[in-house]
Amino acid sequence: MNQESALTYSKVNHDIIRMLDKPTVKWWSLFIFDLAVLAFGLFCFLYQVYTGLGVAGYRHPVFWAVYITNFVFWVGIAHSGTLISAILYLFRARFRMSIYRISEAMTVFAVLTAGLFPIIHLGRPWSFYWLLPYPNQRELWVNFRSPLLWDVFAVGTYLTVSSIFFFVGMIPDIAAIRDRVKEIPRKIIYTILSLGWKGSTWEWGHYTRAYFYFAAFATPLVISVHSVVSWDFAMSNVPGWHSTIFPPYFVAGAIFSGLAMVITLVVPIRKIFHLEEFITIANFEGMAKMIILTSLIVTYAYVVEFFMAWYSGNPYEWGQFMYRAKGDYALFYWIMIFCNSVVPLLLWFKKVRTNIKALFIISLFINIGMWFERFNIIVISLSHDFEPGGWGLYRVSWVELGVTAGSFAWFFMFFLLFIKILPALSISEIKEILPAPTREAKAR
Amino acid sequence: MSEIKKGGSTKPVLSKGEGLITGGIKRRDFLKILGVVGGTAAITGGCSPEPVEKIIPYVIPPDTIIPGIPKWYASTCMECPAGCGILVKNREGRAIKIEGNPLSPINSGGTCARGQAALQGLYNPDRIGGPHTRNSSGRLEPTAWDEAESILVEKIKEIRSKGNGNKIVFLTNNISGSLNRLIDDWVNALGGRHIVYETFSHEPLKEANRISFGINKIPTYHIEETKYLLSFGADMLETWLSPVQYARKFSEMHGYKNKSMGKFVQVEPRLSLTGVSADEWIAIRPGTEAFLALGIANAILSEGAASVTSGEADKLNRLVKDYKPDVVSLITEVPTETITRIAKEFVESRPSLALGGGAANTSSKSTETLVAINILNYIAGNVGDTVNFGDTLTLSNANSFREIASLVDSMSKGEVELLLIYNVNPSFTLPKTLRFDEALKKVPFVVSFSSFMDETTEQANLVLPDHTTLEKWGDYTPQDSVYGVIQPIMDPVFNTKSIGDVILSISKKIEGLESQFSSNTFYDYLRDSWRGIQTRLAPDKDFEAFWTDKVERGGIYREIAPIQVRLSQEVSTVSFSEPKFEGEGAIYFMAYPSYRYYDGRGANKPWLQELPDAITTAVWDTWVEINPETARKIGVKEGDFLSIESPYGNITTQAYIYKGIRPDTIAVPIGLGHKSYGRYAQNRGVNPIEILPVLTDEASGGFAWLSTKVNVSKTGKREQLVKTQDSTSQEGRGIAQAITLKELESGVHEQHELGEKFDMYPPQKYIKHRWGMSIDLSKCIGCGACVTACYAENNIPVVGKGQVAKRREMSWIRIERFYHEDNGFDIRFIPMLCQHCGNAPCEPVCPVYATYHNHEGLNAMIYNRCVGTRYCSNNCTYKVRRFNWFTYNWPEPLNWQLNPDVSVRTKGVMEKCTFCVQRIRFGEDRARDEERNVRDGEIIPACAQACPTKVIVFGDLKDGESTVSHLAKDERGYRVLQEVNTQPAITYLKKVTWDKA
Amino acid sequence: MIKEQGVFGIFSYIDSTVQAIKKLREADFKNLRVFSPFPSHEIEEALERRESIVRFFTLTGATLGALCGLTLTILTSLDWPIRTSAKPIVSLPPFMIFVFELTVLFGSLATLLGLLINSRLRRNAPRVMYDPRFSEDKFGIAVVCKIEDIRKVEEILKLSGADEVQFEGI
Amino acid sequence: MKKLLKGCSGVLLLSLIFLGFYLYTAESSTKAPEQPIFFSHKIHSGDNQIPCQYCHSYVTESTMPGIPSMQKCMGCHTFIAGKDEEYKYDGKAINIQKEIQKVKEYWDKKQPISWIRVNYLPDFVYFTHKRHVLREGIECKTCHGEVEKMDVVQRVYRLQMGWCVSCHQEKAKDGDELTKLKDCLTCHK
Repeated sequence: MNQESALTYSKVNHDIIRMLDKPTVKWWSLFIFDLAVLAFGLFCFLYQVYTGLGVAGYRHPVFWAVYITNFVFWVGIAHSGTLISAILYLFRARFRMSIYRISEAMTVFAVLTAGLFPIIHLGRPWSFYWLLPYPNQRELWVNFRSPLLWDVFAVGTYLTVSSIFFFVGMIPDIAAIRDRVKEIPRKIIYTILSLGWKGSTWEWGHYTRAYFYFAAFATPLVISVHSVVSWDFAMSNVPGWHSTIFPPYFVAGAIFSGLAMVITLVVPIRKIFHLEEFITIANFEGMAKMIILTSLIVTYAYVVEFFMAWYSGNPYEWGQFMYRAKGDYALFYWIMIFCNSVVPLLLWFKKVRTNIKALFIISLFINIGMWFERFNIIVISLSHDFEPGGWGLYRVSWVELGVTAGSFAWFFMFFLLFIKILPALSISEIKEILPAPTREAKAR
Repeated sequence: MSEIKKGGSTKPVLSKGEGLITGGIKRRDFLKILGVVGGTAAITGGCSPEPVEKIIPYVIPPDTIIPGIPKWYASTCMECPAGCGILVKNREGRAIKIEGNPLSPINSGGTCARGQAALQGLYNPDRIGGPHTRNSSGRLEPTAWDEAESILVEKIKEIRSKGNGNKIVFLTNNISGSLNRLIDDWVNALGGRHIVYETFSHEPLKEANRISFGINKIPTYHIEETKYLLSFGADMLETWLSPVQYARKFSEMHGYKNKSMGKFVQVEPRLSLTGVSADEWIAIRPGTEAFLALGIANAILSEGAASVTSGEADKLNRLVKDYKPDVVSLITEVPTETITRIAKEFVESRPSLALGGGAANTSSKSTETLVAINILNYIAGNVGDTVNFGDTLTLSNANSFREIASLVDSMSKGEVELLLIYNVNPSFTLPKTLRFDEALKKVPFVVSFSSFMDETTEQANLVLPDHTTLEKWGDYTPQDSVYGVIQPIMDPVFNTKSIGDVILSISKKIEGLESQFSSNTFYDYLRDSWRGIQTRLAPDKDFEAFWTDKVERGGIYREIAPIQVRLSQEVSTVSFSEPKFEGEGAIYFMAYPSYRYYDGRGANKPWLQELPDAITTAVWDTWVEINPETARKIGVKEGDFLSIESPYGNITTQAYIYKGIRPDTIAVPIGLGHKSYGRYAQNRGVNPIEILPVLTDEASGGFAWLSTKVNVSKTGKREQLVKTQDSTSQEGRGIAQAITLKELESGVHEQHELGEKFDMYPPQKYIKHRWGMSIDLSKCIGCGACVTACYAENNIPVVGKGQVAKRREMSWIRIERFYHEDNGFDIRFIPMLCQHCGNAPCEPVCPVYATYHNHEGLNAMIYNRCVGTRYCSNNCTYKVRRFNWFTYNWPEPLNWQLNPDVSVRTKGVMEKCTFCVQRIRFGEDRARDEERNVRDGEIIPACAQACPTKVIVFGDLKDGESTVSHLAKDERGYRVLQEVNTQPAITYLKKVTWDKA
Repeated sequence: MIKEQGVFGIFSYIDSTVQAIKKLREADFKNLRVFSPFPSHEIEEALERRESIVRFFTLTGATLGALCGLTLTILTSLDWPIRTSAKPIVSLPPFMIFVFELTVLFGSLATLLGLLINSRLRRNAPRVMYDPRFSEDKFGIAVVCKIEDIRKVEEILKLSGADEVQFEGI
Repeated sequence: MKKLLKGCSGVLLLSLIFLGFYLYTAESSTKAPEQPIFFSHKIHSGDNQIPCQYCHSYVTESTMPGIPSMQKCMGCHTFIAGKDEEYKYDGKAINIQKEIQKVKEYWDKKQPISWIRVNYLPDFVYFTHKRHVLREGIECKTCHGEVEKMDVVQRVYRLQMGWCVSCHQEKAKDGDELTKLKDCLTCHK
C-alpha cells in the first residue's frame, strides 16, 4: 500500500467529490449525443410497436435474435458488478474497494437496460404485465413452469436487490457530499438522499451487518439470475441450447464480460478524473487475473460443448455444432473464439496486464466476443435445429441495430449522470483500507 | 347500405366499394347482414376500450339464411376443364369455403389448390366492377348495363345490315352444356362462328385415337384398376385432363394396401410433380418417347406376349420391327435393359396402362408418339379395359391450335368484324410469334365477357363482365358421364351480369332472334335445357323433383362402361421420325403448365401465388430449372438471372438448380409474366410462351410446346430466389421415411415402439376424445390442396413475396420436400403441421398459458392471451408455429371470404394448426344435440377434406375402433423425430418404394 | 421534553478516540455516541456493543419470502389447473426458483427496513451533536450527561487528545 | 415512528390503487346508450308480454339470437300505430306514436335501423346462445338482466371473462366437466 499511503482522508473526500464539479462542455456534448442516440432507439422501438415486430430482422425459424442477445449481454454485464461488490466483499478482496462503486452502478444500469429487452422483443409489448402474477378479473394466473417467468422474478429481484445494495452502500458517501456542498438545491438533494446519516456507531453497527446480509443475499442471487437466464435456453430442447453446462458456463461468461466492461468503463474515468492514486495498476491486475480465469472457464465450456455433442452421438447436437463451426454463421463463431479464447491469453504476460492501454483494447475485444457468444448461441442454434425443412437464416435489420444502439445510450445516459451526481468511488470504504490515523504513527 | 364496424379489427367491414353492388334486397343478400353476426373475429385484448358498435337488422330477412348457421350449396368448379363437383359453404350470405362434392365421380370430395382458390376469383379485388366501354379518348370507362348492351346490339345490327354476319366470331373456352348450346345457336343464328379455344386442348390425343381406333375423342382412363402405370410425360396429377380425378385414382392404384401396390414409371426429360410420385423416373431425350414406346412394343411383340390377333400382330410387327431395344436405346438414351425390363413388367402386371400427351412434352411428332403409346396399350390389352372410350371428355370438342391460328390469320386480314371473347386470354396464352395482338387491332369491335382485366380484355372495345362461377346459374359437362349443375352460392359481389343473361337480353333487341331465344333469363334457358336431359335420362320423373334433386346433389352422375375397339388400318400408315426443334441453341426448352396457375388464369389469386411450388418451394415468381451439371458449366448458382434466348425472343429469370432435369434441358413454368390481370399477377415473373415458335404437332394441328432449342447465358444479376424451404436434404434424420415393398412383405423391418415408454409423469388423462391424425406418405403427391384449403378455412393471411423472402409465410401446413440422391434421384414429400404433441415442448415455456394441452389432446393456442414471446416456436421441434409479424389485411372484398368461426389474428401473436378446432367443436355440438357420440370420420379438418388422394385421416385416438387409431398402430407408422419424445398425435405412414433394380 | 446536556469531543486520531471511549466508560459514562468516517472495529469493541438486531429482520423477511413463493405458485396453479406438456400441475422443481427468488427479495427488503428502522435514518440533516468533518476525517464522541458532570467529561475528552470540545443541548 | 407511518400510508395507497383497478375491471357497470328510436322493451316484453324469442328468433338455433328484421317490426306496426300520448321516461316525455312513425319511415325507405349495441363481447370470444339457452336452459335475464322492466335497455353485466368463468365453475358437476367448462378453447378459437 505504498502508493496509497500518500492519501489522507480529506484528500479522499476532496478528490472523489471533485468529480461532481460542474459538468464540462465535453460532458454536455457527450450527454447530448447520448440522448440523441437514445431518442433514435426510442423511435425505432415505437416504430416497431406501431408497425409490428416484422420490422425487426426475425425470420422463421429464428424467433429470437438481437434483442435477446442484448438481454443476455446486459444481464451478463451486470453480473460482474455484483461479483465485485458482493462476492469479493465476502472474500475481503481489497482490490475491489476502488472500483466496486463503478461496477455496482454498472450492475444497476445494466439490469435496467437488460430489463427493457424482454419487453421490447414481445410481439405485444403493451400486454407485458400479463407476465406478472396479479389478481385480475379473468381469474387467470401465470405459468410458473415457464422459464420466462423465472426470468421475470429473477431479473426483478436482481434489480431490486442490486439497487438496494447500490444505494445503501452510498449512504455514508452521500452524507459526506452533503457535508461538503454549499449550493442549496444540491444540498437539499443530498440531504434527502443521505437519510440523515451521521456516521454514528450505532448506524455503522447496523449498517455493516445489513451490508453483510445484502452481500450474502446478492452472492447466490447473482449466480441464480444468470443460471435462470441460461435456463431460458437450457430448459428448451433446441440442439445447442439443451445442455446441463449452461448455468456455470453462463455465470462464468457473465463475470468474464462484466469484468471486461468494468475495465472499459474505468479506464477512461480514471484518466479523465485523474484517479490514478485510487485506482491502481494493482486493481487492474487483479481484474485481469480474474479475466484469465473466466476466459479459461468459458473456453473450456466451448470445448466441452463440442465434446458432448460428439460423444453423445446425438445427430442434432452434432449437426448444430458442425454448423456453428462451418455453416453460414461461421465467421461470427470464429470471431467469438478469437475474442474470448485467444485474445485474453495475452494477459498471461505481466507486461500486458499491467499496461492500461492493452487492457483497454483487450476488454473491448472481450465485449465484442461475448456479445457474439450470445448471438451465436441464440441465432445459430435456432436457425439449424431438428427439422431440416424448417431451417432458415436470420439477417439483422436497421430497427434492431437502432434499438441496440439506443440501449447502449440508455446505459450510458445513466452512467454519465451517475458520475456527475453520485460518488463514483466509495469514500468510506477507501478510508477503511487506508491506515487509520493514530497518534502513535504521528509521533513516530 | 349498412356498415358493421369493429374497433381495431380486420374483420370484414362492409362498405361501399367501387363497383360493389349496393342496393336492392335480394335472395342470399349479403349486404344487409344481421348485425349480430359475429363476423370474423379479430383479437385485441389488453385493456382496449370497447368500441361503439352498431347492430343492423335485415329489412326483409332472406328465406334461407339463419345468421350463424352455415349453408352448403352444390356446384361445379370451372377453374379448369376437369369440372369437379364442389360444395360451397355460405355463411350470412357469403361464400366462404369450397369443398369437393363427395358425390361427384370426378373428384369424390377432393379438390386441387386451384379449386380451393376459386373463392379468390370471386372476391378478387381487381375484378371488373361493371360494364365498360371504350370512350373517344380510347380509355375504358364505366357504363350502365342497358347502355353497354345497346352498344353491342347496335354493332350487331350494323354488321348484319352489311350482310357480314359471317364475320362474327365467338371465342370461348371449353364450355360444354347449356351455355355452349346457347352460344352455338346464337352465333349461328347471326351467321358467325363459335370457336372453342383451350390452351391445353390435347389435340394429338384425339388425332392419335382417330388414327389408331377411328375415334376422334379423348377417353377416360381407369388408373385405379391398373397394376402398372407407364406414363410418357403425362402430368396427370397436375394439369393433364382431369388432375383431381386421376390423383384420386392414382392413389387407389399406388397407395399401399393389403401388402401390395401398383408400380408407376414416368418417362420424361424433367422430373415433374407427377414424376415425383413415380417409382422410377426415366430421363428420356426430349421428343423421343415414340421410339421408347415402339421399343417396348417391339420387345413385347418379339416375346410373343402381346394379347392381339395374329393378323394385328403381323401388322404391328411390321411397324415396330426396326425399333429393337438396342436401337431405341441409342435414340432415347434409355439403357437397353431398362427397355426390356419395362416391356416385361408392362405385359406381366395386368391390367396395365400407358399414358401420354402431357402438354409440356407435346412435340411436333406428338400424334405419332401417342399412336405408339396406343399400340402399347393395345397389345397389353388395356384398350377397352383401363382405357375407356365409352366415357369421353368434352375437351375433345375444343378447336385445334391450327384453327386458332387460322382465326388469327383471318383476323389480321380483316375478315373478322366482331370478336366476342369469353373466358380465354389469347394475348397471354398464344405465342408472341403468332401476333395475336396485332391481329386483334385489325378487328373493328372486340367484346370481352371477362370478369378480370386481363391482357385481352384490356384491348376490348366493350367489356361485359360475367359473374364468376360462384355467382351464376349454369351447367357443365366435363365428360359424358357427368352433368354438373352450377348454381349461385351468393349474390354477385360486383355489378356483373351472367353472359347467358346478356345474350338472351340482347337477343330480344335483334330482329329474328327474339323468337329463337325467348327465355327471359339464362336460368329459364338452363331449366329448359335440363328438361331435355330429364326426358332423355329419367322420362318418368317429375321435372321439378328431378331438378331439385340434381341441384342438391350437384348434377347427374352416371357410369359408362368402356367400349371395345379394334386397331384401325390407318395405324400401319404411320411413320415415325424425330420431332422438329427450332433454334440453334444447345439446350431443349421446356415450358410446362403449372399446377398452380394452369395456363395463367390462376395467377391473380394470392393463395396460389403463395402456395410453394412442391418441387422448388418457390413462390410469387418464375424460375428456370437447370441441371447442376449444366449450371456448373456456365457457372450458375441458384438465384442467378439467366437469359434464355430462342429465335423468337428472350426471357430472363432466376435459376433453380434441379437434379431432376436432364443436363440438355431447361424448364420454365407457364402461368406468370402477366402484363395486366390485377395486382397479384401484374409484372410478376416471365411468360415462357413468349419465346416459343408457332410450331404445331404436324398430324393434329395441336400446339407443339416442346419445340425449341435455346441458348442460355448468365446475366450477372443475382437475387435471392424466394422459396420456403432452403434445405433439400433431410440429413439422415428420418423426417420423411420410406420402406421398400420387400421389407414390408418379409416383415423384416423396424417395428416402431407403440407401447408407453417409461415416463417421469403419470399418463395423461383424456376426457372422451383424443384427437389424432395419420398421414400416409405413400399417397401424398405434393399437390398443395391441403395448404390452400387451410388458408381458406383458417383465415391465414397472404404475406407477399417480400415477406416470404424472410420466410414469414403464414401457412399452418407445409409440404416439405426432400431430395434423395443415394439411389438415383428421388424426392419425398411430407406434409408438416402441428403435431399436437402429448409432450408438447411449446406448452410449458409459455409464461401466460397461451398455449396448453387440452382434455381432448389438442395443443390449444389462445391468440388473445398471447403476448408474443415466441418461445413456443423456438421450442417447437417441428417448427410449425407461425408468428404475426404484422397485422395483415385483406383488400376489400377478399376479406368477405374470412371464416367467421376463426379469429383473425393481429400483429404480435403466435398461431398454428388447430386441427380445425372450429370443426371439431361443430361436430361435437351436433353430436350432443342429437344425443349421440361423435361418429368416426364425421369431423374432418380442412386439409384432410381437400386432399384429393385421401392422405390424411383424422379421428379419435381414444376410440379403439376408429380408423385413425388403427392406422396409428400400422406397421408403416412412425412419428417424426420420435426420439425427442414429444409424443405427437400425428402418425405418419412410411412411403413404400419398389426395390430398386 | 427535558433538555439533556451533552459534551461533544472531536478527535483526529482513532487511537485517541478509542482511549477516550474506554476512559469515559470506566468513568461510568455509558451514554456515548461515537461518530467516525468509516466503520471501525476498534471503536465498536471499545463500546462493547451488542450484535445488531437487523439479522432478525432478515430472517423474518426471508422466511416470509419463502412461504410466499411456495403458496403463490402452488395456490395459483391449483386455482385454474392448466396442463402443459404432461407436466404435473404442481411442479415443485420450477417452483423452488420462485421460493428462492422471493426469499432473497423479501429478505433484502426486510434487511433494508431493519436498517432504516434500527439506525433511525430519517430524511433530514443532522443539526445537533454533529460536525460535518465526521464524514471526512474526524472522529467524534458525544457524551450525554447531567449538567454537573460536564466538566468531568470535558476533562476526560481533552486528556484523551480531543482537538475540540463543545457543549450542546440535545 | 413517522417513518413507519409514512411507509404504512405508502403501502396503503398502493393497495388502494390495486383494489380500485381490480374493482374497476370487475365491476358490473351499466351502459344504456340512446337508440335511434325509443324502443321500449318494457312496453313490448313487459306490458304486452311478447316473449323474447318472438323477435330474437334464432336464439335456440344459432350462435346469435337474431335482431328482428324491419319486416317483423312492421308485421305488427302496420296495425299498431300507438297512442298519441306522452310517455314518461327519465324526465322526458316521449310521443309513442311519433316513434312508431319513425319505424314506418325507415320501412318506407327500405332502410334498416342502426341500433347501438348494448351487450358487447370482443371478437375473439365465441359465445353461442343456442348452447346456453337451448341445452342448458339458462334464462335470458341471467346475462341480460330484467329487460322486460327496462324502457331503454341497459347493460347489467359487463360480460367479462371472470364473470363467465365463475358461472362455468358453478355449473360443473364433476372434475371432468369442470375441466371441459374451463377449457380455453370453449370460448376462444
